[in-house]
Amino acid sequence: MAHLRQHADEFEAELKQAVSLGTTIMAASFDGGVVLGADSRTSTGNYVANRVTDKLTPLCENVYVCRSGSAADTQNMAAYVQYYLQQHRMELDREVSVSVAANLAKQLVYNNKNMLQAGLIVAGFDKKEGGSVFALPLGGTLLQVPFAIGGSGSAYIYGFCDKFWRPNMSAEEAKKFVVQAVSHAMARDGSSGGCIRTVVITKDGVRRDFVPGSNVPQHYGELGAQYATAMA
Amino acid sequence: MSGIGTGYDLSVSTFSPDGRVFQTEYAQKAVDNSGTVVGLRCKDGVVLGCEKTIISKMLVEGSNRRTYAVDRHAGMAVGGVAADGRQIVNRASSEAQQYKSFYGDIIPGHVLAERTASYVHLFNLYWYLRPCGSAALIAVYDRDGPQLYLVEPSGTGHRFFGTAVGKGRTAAKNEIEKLKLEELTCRQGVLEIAKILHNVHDEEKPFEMELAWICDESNREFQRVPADMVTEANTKAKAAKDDSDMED
Amino acid sequence: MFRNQYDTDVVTWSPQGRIHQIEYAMEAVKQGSASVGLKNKTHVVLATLKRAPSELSAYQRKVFKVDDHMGVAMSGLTSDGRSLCRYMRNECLNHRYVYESPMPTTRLVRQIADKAQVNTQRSWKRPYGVGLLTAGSDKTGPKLFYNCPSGNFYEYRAMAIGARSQAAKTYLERHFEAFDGCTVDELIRHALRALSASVTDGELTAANCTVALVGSDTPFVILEDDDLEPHVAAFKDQDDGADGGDAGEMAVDGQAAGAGEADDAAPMDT
Amino acid sequence: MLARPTSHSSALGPGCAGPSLANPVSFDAPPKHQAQQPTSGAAPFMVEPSALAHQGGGEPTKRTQVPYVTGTSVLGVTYKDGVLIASDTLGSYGSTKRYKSVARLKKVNASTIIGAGGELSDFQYIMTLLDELTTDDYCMDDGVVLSPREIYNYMTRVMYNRRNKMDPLWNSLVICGFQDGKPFLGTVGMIGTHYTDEHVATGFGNMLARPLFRERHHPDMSEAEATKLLHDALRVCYYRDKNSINKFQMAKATAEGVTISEPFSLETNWEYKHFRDPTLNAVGAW
Amino acid sequence: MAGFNFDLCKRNSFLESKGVKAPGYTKTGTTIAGVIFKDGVVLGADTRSTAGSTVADKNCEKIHFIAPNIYCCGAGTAADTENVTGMVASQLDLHRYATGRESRVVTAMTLLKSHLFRYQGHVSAALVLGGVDFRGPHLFTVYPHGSTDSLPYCTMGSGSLAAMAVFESGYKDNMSRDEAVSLVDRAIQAGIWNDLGSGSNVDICIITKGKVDYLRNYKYFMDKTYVRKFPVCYPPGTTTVVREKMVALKDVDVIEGEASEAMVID
Amino acid sequence: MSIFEYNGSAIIGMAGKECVAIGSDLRFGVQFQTLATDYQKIYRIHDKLYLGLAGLGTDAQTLAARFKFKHNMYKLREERDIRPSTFGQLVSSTLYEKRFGPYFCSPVVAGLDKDNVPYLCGMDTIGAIETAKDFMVAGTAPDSLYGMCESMFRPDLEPEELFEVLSQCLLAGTDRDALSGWGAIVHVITKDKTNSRTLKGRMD
Repeated sequence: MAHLRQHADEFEAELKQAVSLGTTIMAASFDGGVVLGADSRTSTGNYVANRVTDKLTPLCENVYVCRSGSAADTQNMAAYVQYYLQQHRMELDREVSVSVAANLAKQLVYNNKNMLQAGLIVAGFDKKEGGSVFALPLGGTLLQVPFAIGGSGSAYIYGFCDKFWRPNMSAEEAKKFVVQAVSHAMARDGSSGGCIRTVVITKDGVRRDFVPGSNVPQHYGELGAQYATAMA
Repeated sequence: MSGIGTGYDLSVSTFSPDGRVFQTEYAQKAVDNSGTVVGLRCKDGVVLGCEKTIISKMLVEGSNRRTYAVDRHAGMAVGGVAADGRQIVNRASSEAQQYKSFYGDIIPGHVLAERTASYVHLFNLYWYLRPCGSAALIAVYDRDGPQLYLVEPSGTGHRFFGTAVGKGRTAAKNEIEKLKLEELTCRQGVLEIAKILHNVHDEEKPFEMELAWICDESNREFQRVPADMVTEANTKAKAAKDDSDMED
Repeated sequence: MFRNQYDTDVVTWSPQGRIHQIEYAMEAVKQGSASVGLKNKTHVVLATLKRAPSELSAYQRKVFKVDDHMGVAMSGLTSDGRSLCRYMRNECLNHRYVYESPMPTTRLVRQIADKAQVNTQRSWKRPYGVGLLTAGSDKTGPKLFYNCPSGNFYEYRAMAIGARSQAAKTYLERHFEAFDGCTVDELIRHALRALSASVTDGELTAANCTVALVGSDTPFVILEDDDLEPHVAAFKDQDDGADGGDAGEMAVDGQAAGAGEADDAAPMDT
Repeated sequence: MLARPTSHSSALGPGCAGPSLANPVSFDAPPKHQAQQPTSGAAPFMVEPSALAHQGGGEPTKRTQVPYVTGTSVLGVTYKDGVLIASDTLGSYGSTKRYKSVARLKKVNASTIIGAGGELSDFQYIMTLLDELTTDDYCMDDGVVLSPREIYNYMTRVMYNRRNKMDPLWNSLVICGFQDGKPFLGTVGMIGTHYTDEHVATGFGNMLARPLFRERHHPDMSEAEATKLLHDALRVCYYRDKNSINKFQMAKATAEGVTISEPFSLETNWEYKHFRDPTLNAVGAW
Repeated sequence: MAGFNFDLCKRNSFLESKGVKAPGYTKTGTTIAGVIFKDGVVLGADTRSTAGSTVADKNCEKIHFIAPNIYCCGAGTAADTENVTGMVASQLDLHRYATGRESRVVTAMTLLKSHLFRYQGHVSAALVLGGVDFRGPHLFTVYPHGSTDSLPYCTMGSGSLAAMAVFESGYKDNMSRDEAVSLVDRAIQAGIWNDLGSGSNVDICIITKGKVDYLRNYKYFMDKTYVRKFPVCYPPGTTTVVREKMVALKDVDVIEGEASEAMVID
Repeated sequence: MSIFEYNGSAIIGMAGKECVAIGSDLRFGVQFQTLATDYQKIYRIHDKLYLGLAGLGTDAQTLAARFKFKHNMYKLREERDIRPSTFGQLVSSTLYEKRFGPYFCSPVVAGLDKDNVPYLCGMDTIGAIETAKDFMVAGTAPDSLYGMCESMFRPDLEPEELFEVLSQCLLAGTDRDALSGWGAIVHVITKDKTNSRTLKGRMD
């Protein structure tokens, strides 16, 4: 009895931990746009709080953000950036540039760096610059990069990305690159898992896509879908 | 209808029975009585020019500034009360800086004009303030190209291809209308403005021209027009005026 | 005295587009005893006449050091001037604290002008009743500025303000082109001669005037009484030695100028 | 004029932003940036600090931050006609070499360059401060621009001020330029410690490069000699500082103005006899 | 070596738990370095030892004898470097007696590292070991925890970075003896002038096949820069003496047999 | 508090020309309370060898007893007095034996060797020997003692002046240390006599 009680307490304690996005997120620019990708796992301690999370959040029509870190921090931050951008959109009366969206996010991260756990990647498309990706790691350094990876799973795929990213990919190639990279991270990082979500932003707009967990590319040591025992 | 003596023209927070705010109009008059300020939006940039009466020969050349940079990509020329104009300039440059630090991007022309206008407008709202006695011509070169705006003491702001304020505004505007601004380069614009200023200037007092521009040639940064160019424009304009006087 | 319904406060425009209160404030400058300023290639000299309100009192000080590289002379309401001067000193100290360098003259003068402008646009304030001649020397060279109650400021090669300043101004206008080549002593003599034209009663002595000097290698220094005596003596010698007519001529000029002062009554610069 | 940039609060001093105004168009004070208040009346984006205090409640929030994305040493030497400074272009994330093309040397104005090690977000913030200052100079257009020494002094104030707020900017800065016909070179630490010298180095460079500078530097070096010395020091730093990469930038300040080079790399030597087989003559050793 | 005695440990940790601080030990602070050159090895060391921030010894010796063909520079706790090198030296001595062969540098290195490893870094000696044996010149660094590296040039101690900077920018393969000595001298001086834990003089030890040149105070910088022209002289009686006790020493007369020296058993 | 500060001590050893001197303060206290002002911290090993033990009193007395024992054993074995340098090594190894649980004592050894060459050395608490040709200090105020000695010491002092210099250094040095002082004793060893003098010091 006491034994069971202890288990229950431990589980309670686990639930009380902040919900955090131990994560793999990434974004890559290509010829004519950007593609963002993320896994879908949210955990509290060892417990998977959500296995189909959407970590790709729109900031405005043409800019998305990949979120990693504390779910609460990043969600609220994204909401504020959305709000500021709407305000900005009104004043500006035209499409918002990706750099402005990224800079607003940066202000929030930088000015509250001691209070927030938020590693972001801001990516989007605007007519002047085309597709752009901004890395916004913990601390609030804002850097424009051709591609960015983030979250706990990213440590496992630096090599993969350094090798396979190249400039001027087509949208399809870029998307494939992102899915492959995220799947490799999911294969080794316990905090990343579930499905892979992608967002492609080009001059023609935003296209979302979803790779269900059962279709995620399998890697060394795993059994592919063809070996799966059917559900009863 | 004149407001003088009616008592309806003593405060900016008072309407006259026919719906006018005389204090605002009187402030406009301060602009109308002052040196002419001309702005042209040419195909590759914007040129601003001011006529400055030289009140003393001991004044250092270029003193008593009328054109000011507000940011690297924006500047203004103020007509009317110079001291009031400087406050507008200061506010505009604060706005530019604030925008940059918040959005991480340069302030677009229309936003700068709008924010400047709302600042100027503020002085038309309270009994304890008076409207600014100056008008601001704003020149901006941003990703939408060169733009020219005019903000008046009432707080209204409009975008222009070419405009003028001050004593010689009517004549100046007539001259501007004759120009083909879409084809004019800023280099040519400098000369045209010089001619206009010489034409509208009342001969009696000596005057100094203050010219500033923002164009491809100035690296899209708001700058005073180089001195040698001003001298050249001055000479040419003077010659042109003498010619036309001869014709008359 | 002229009076109308538009002249009682600073937030009312007259139908002609003028603000009488500011113009009246500028009149206050003319009530104060004269100050002159002039410069050559390296130095700026300020000179003022000072008055003693009574036989028993000391002379009112009108020249103040702001910092090693800057000082002001004032005509008009000295108390307004002193509060501006205190502000300037504070700004210079702040600048020195942050940058460890002297504050550029142009910047400070513009700041003062902006401060003065605010007083011309709030109903609960009045414009400063003082004209400031600021002499400064920084990395852009020697500078002389005039700050007007209207919030305008001008850079001059030579300037005179205050009571009967037109006489001094006339002298300066006649000679200022030669100042660049002057030595510092000559510059001081020019200042004294210009100032002497504005003396209302008696004559210029080391007791009733103050001279101040600042330059690239000269920290702002105020010369009074004993320190000034040699300069006054030298200027008198020279005047006596030269054509005695000069002084007389100036006196006439001064008289004539009294009327001419309307010229620069241009209310606010337009 | 803007007495000083709006990023400065007159109450808090240089480098510290004051409280923002609720009304974005007040007429007396210039607008303050930072958390622009939503005009809708919603609360601005801010975390209530007391919410983060320990459960006990008594402990005030510790504002000591830790650096996240960091740059390593910056080196600088003066020579006969100017000054050279150099750094690599790495932004490290812990010991991950995360961003390899970060320019850590920046031009401030026509005569000044600043280089930074430490937290790069703070360096970006410093650059916005300096950008405001130089834009202010530009707008004034009165021939007065900040000299390298003034910028250096300004930075010492900013850094010291922030550390007194217990909220330091986590950087070591090197500021160089050319002033009054002489090269200027100085460094400012994260708590406001500062000094000028004929050669400086921050972080690891202090231990690795400065011994070389002290041995080989003299003020009347030629540019070629100074470049050689700096290259040697950079190479040693690359060999011996784990958070460094072989991709550098070098900046130069002379009477002609300032320039920052394109990224370059240095030749390195891994071919000493004993490197190939260190235990050739000592079987059983490591 | 007999090993350590731990009798007082319990008492000392009790005292420490009461808030009493144990005194610090003399450290060598130190810059030590070595390079391999064409014919052998050059070792170098500074000569400052410190107790906290106080300079405890201005001219100590940090290059220790290990064997006639092997020397070892020590950094860390002075007592540890002294004893650990002394211990290995005596072990090698015995080994030479037993085998009749010249000691090998790897042997010294292995003895050192196994001893240090056994004490898990608590014996805090950081060493640069150099020597020449029948396989040629060898140079090793030995870390307090017992790891070793074999390198053509190496440095240790608080000044090691300064010294390494000199090596990294100045080392060449196949240097002559003079080049090597001057390089090591420069490296040690980099430590002396740049590192506060190192100071005073430069000791150099050159080991070549069959020959060792131990150049104690190869560079001597220790002279006082201040000289008192008139040193204070106290005439006898300056100090107030309360009590005085004089004991005259007498030579002992040996009445029978020989003086004690003769009794020593060799 | 450092354990050295529990009882307080100050010791200086100094070498002269064919002579050597060693002196200590006389205070024995427990922290800030003074219990005795005649506590000797210098132990005679034999006629020409003295050992000063600064640090924790209890350890000093234990060590003194052990060294006396060891020296007696040495004499029995070797039938001669131990040489100062040998004795230094003996002290060192005795201390190093307790490397990981040391005696809180730092010794100063002063003696005359063969041909009356002065021998002087000091150690930290685990026996790192530091031989000195000039002077050696130990105790709770090493910095001020070092400072005095650095400026007062001259080589080749004759016994009488050696005594004065050492005494002045000791008295002045302990004036700046609250935990030592209250009088001092100085032993001067020359080839034919030892002279022990008790000094008048400040008693505050």
